[in-house]
Amino acid sequence: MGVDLSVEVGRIRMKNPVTVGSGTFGFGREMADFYDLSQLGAITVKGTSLEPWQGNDYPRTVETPSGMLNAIGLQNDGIDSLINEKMPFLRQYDVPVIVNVVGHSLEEYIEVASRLDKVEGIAGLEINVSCPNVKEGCMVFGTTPQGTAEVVRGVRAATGLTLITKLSPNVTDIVSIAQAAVDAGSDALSLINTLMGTAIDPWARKFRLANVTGGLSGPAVKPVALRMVYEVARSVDVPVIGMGGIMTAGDAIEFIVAGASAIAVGTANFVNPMAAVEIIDGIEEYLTKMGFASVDDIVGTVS
Amino acid sequence: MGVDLSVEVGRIRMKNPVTVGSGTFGFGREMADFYDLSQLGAITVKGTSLEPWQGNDYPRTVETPSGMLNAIGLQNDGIDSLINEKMPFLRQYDVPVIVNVVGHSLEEYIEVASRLDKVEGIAGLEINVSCPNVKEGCMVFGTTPQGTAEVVRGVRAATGLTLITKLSPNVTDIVSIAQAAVDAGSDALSLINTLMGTAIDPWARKFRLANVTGGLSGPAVKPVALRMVYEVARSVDVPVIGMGGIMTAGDAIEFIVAGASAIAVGTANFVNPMAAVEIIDGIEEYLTKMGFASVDDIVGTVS
Amino acid sequence: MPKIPYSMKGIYDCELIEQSEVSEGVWLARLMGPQIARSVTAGQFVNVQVSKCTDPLLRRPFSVHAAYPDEGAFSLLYVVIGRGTRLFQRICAGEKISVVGPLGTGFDLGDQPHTEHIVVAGGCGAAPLHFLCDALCEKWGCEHITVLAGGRSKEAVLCEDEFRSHGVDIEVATDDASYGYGGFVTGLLSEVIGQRKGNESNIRIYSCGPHAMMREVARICHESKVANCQVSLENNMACGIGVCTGCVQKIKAPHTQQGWEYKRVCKDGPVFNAEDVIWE
Amino acid sequence: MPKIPYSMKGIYDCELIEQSEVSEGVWLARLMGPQIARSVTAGQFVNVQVSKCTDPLLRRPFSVHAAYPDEGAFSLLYVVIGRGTRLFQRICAGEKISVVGPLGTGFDLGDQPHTEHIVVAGGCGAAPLHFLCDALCEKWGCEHITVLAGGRSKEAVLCEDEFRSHGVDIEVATDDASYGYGGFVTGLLSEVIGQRKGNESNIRIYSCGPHAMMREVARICHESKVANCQVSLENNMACGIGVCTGCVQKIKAPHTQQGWEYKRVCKDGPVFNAEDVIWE
Ligand SMILES: Cc1cc2nc3c(=O)[nH]c(=O)nc-3n(C[C@H](O)[C@H](O)[C@H](O)COP(=O)(O)OP(=O)(O)OC[C@H]3O[C@@H](n4cnc5c(N)ncnc54)[C@H](O)[C@@H]3O)c2cc1C
Ligand SMILES: Cc1cc2nc3c(=O)[nH]c(=O)nc-3n(C[C@H](O)[C@H](O)[C@H](O)COP(=O)(O)OP(=O)(O)OC[C@H]3O[C@@H](n4cnc5c(N)ncnc54)[C@H](O)[C@@H]3O)c2cc1C
Ligand SMILES: Cc1cc2nc3c(=O)[nH]c(=O)nc-3n(C[C@H](O)[C@H](O)[C@H](O)COP(=O)(O)O)c2cc1C
Ligand SMILES: Cc1cc2nc3c(=O)[nH]c(=O)nc-3n(C[C@H](O)[C@H](O)[C@H](O)COP(=O)(O)O)c2cc1C
Ligand code: FES
Ligand code: FES
Repeated sequence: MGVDLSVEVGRIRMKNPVTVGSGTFGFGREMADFYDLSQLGAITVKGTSLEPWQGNDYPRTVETPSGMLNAIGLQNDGIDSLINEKMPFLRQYDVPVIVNVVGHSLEEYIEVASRLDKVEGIAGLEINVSCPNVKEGCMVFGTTPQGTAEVVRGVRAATGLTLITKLSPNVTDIVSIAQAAVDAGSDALSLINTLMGTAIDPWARKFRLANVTGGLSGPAVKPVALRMVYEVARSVDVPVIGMGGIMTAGDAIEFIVAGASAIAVGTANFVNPMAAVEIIDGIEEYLTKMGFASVDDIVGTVS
Repeated sequence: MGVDLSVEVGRIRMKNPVTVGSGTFGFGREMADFYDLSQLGAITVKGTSLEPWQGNDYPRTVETPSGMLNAIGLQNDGIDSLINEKMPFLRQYDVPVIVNVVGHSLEEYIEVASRLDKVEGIAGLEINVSCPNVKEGCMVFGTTPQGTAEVVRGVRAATGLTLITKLSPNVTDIVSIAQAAVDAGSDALSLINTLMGTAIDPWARKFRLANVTGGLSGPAVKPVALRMVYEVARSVDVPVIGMGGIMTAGDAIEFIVAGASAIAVGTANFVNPMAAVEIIDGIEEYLTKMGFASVDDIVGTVS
Repeated sequence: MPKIPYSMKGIYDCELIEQSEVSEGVWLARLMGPQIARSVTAGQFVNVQVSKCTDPLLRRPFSVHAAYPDEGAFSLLYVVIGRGTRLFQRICAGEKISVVGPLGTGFDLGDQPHTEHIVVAGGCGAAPLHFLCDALCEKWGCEHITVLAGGRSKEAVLCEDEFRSHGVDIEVATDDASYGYGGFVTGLLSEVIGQRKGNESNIRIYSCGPHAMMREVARICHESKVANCQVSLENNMACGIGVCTGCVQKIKAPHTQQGWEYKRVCKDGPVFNAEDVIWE
Repeated sequence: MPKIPYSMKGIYDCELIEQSEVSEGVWLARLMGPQIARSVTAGQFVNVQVSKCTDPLLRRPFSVHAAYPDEGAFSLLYVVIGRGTRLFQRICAGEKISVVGPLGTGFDLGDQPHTEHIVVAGGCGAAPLHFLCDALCEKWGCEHITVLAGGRSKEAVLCEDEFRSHGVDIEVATDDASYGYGGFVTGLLSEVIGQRKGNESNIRIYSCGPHAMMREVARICHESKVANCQVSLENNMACGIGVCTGCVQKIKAPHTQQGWEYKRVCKDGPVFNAEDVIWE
């Protein structure tokens, strides 16, 4: 009778394996016009820093074949606004909130983490050491095992919340970085963040993004994301949240059987604001049709 | 009167900046049914090894959003067949031939290079240290500056031909690898090879490629390729051959203004066998319309 | 049927009921979408899926050109300029299209009777302003409205007949002087404001068109101290619903350190007070 | 008009002149393409661009179902199974499609008169075999040809009437026994060969259909020692023109160390001698 969609990521109990990609869902308010946010397995909010960040100059986005580049530069109102304005709104919903944490320095990561530690409604922190669009901090940490471990260790000491480390795909060996994050105390991993790319207007001979480079997301990156999720999931023994180009339930299943315990819907929210809930329904339908009792039954079963 | 399309890559004089991606053009014979191969700036033939390689099991290709994965595994008839059967055919055309060289070991690379050194019609060697689809050699070299330098140095000593090192995009810092290749004696660089990815059939829960992973190519990878070409071209002072998702003359111009002295048409040959010649015409048209006298006038002029 | 006052923002499969070329390369699409037709306000837009494949991936934003709440229909007026609009144009009447809307913050029609409303349209900026005239006429009566419509040439001036049939005053400017006032529509605007010397504080201006045009409109309004000037801006949009912060515009914000902040064109706009915009 | 003997392989913009559903989910497309129509041989295929966007990126291969050299037209018979064929189906008569062809190595019709030709079709494997029957009839006379056509049910047996109208003998097999022989078409084949005991060395067999069916056809042919058995294979194709080596099949090659080599289905095939194929 009915399939069990629930999964656990660290101590976060998700009623289904679907969350959203940080930065593709704001802080939930705008999406609440489209559906009841309690339907989601978890909500991962936009990257949040200690002070407000104004982000990069525009143009900030450009469409590419089956994908898009963004160079938002982590515009956000800072942690005070998160705590005082965004969280009260999100607490209206019965859904765990994961906060994506960014910083220019190790100290900033730690300070944000410790201030979020006891905020009601926050279930976990996603440490973003993989954003390609800011000059200092961030991806600089995420491209080496040492840098990643340093941030994770610092944040780990500052919070009891479930820690998820978000990995950059712009690396030679993602498995060694994943392993370093786990060894340093990460309860789970999420991947992939965007691939660094650019686009040029050939007639104007100008970059299409004010920031020159940006992060590639959407269906175009799915094969790369899926490969990395597969490699990482079989090498570490913590849950993996898979993302990168997921548009449909079929895409989500690909990530789950590749080893992801949960998945995130990112760019798809832009194309179809109902994507996440349609994917939840589609996963349930798939499990029912295929005669599986739960999501856990298929995690990592690809052959 | 008329624009100057010619470019130089090392000592290879190309009548226009368009060559083809190794492995997407065979050894030219099949393409000769579609147009006169002498129209091309150069022909880069399939990866060639000392002994014949049978390649990977099938399925070997799968379509992905705006791209494809391949895991051919460098099936080729070996160097003897290249010298005795393929080169006589190619010598009928007035076009420089670049041979893509692969090996399981440093010794194999060197042996292939030294045997090709004096073969008539061969203008250059493209050292493939970036193929993601064979277990030994190849990409193992290409993911570190040291490994790359080792192969380039070895091959450099064995041949007087123009050496082009083909770089892998599956790395954290492509510039350091590019620099190592140049320091070791590479006359030029070509990039990008394919991005490692995979695809799964969610219903069968099986990988779609017999080899599990494959190399992603096509328009999907263009933003990543363009970013890397830009980064590399501004950091090294040898010519760069840019490739990755080029389908149209507009795409080619993007690579050229990003810093590529020449470009290669790869996957586009599959979709439109006339792509390369249409792109040559399109580049000429662009230069004429924009009032530039030569290709060199626009190389690296993006701002 | 009365307009439904609350937002009916959603994602709808709308049947295309008309697709016609109103001028070279300019198309009018009419779609069935009762929720949108009955709740959209002037200056709001919709986000249209032009392809069912992943390339092109993103939706395309278009301002609503007219709403027919009784029929449950609305129309878009669009110029074919690239791949997305070309695909849009190929969709035939009878087919269904996925539309997200209504989106954004539209025009503020003011709350003072006896105000003079001047509407400044450039090229396909006419689309939202056509809807605006409908709304202004309904609220304040058409006699208080003047439309200034500009274009490169006579053919590029859109919706002239439609504006006229509303019963609003309309004056046309063409860059090539092929029709009406010879020169930019902003030149015409200066003249028109000049004619109303002393009455500027009673004038409200609404504008949509090329960026440079709106910047000039803003400058003129600022200098002549009209009561209010609103502009409808554009920017590359990824989501259109306010979640990606991709479509931002620098907007004055005295409370911040640098004096401005990035606001989202898709959510906080597309309509902004011209005085608040940092023009670049 | 005589067939042009040399290859006219190229890339052509072909007008679609007919697009009709011949059975549920099975479509017949007729295209104008004189160079293809006049040079294609039975068993060859064409590579069709179903989308003008980059998704789906690759062309789709379809066997030629009939050639009309006088008209300069050819037809394809295809089953709508995924995204590409769905897009193909939506292209309307009057539109132009980019087609690469003719491609591949087709059937060898033999050089001995008085041979018996048995054609074994499964599902949409009927497409190239329909063309083959045309060619066999022309070369050897229709009276020497027997078609065995299989399908899951009566509806899944394609081209039956067309085969009949050629004047060739046709027997039908359905898995669900709803029509004709009850069981797989390979069972029917065994029976038909059984009836010709002693005459096997005079029989040529041509087959196209699901992989498992062709493997069984090959096994039966091998055991009953028919003179010749050809099968038309499929594989994922990226280029269709022989340059990517993506579409390979293991083919016996006594001169190699391991006894086989990878041959390209698109260039060295799609038709192979069944005896040469390494069945897996
Ligand atoms: C709020 C808003 C309302 C609009 N209303 C109308 C309207 O009523 N009528 C009309 O003709 N056009 C309108 N536009 C512009 C319209 O969205 C673009 O013309 C359209 O997106 C071009 O798409 P394309 O694929 O044909 O062009 P391409 O140039 O191929 O598009 C490439 C990318 O650039 C984006 N883009 C291109 N031009 C613009 C632009 N001017 N503004 C924003 N993004 C752009 C596209 O969305 C796409 O992501 C509006 C734009 C915005 C932001
Ligand atoms: C030489 C040759 C001749 C063919 N002739 C015919 C014919 O006459 N009539 C007909 O109905 N079908 C024929 N096919 C099969 C036809 O090409 C596929 O049905 C079609 O490509 C499916 O595309 P899709 O996008 O609808 O399906 P999808 O499953 O969405 O396609 C996904 C990918 O898989 C490939 N693919 C899927 N099925 C096949 C298949 N069976 N063989 C090869 N590649 C496949 C597609 O080309 C595409 O790259 C032939 C195939 C080959 C290789
Ligand atoms: C506009 C945009 C903004 C993003 N902002 C963030 C962010 O703030 N923090 C983060 O970790 N990832 C961010 N990402 C990355 C996504 O969360 C996700 O990892 C990536 O887009 C791949 O998934 P997708 O292809 O489904 O979008 C952003 C992506 C996009 C497109
Ligand atoms: C089917 C296939 C086979 C390839 N074989 C080779 C090869 O033998 N040697 C090599 O260096 N690159 C090989 N490549 C990589 C291409 O040369 C090129 O670097 C890559 O595909 C990116 O360009 P594209 O997107 O234009 O195809 C191959 C690519 C494809 C798609
Ligand atoms: S387009 Fe995403 S916030 Fe405006
Ligand atoms: S499909 Fe490329 S060689 Fe056959």
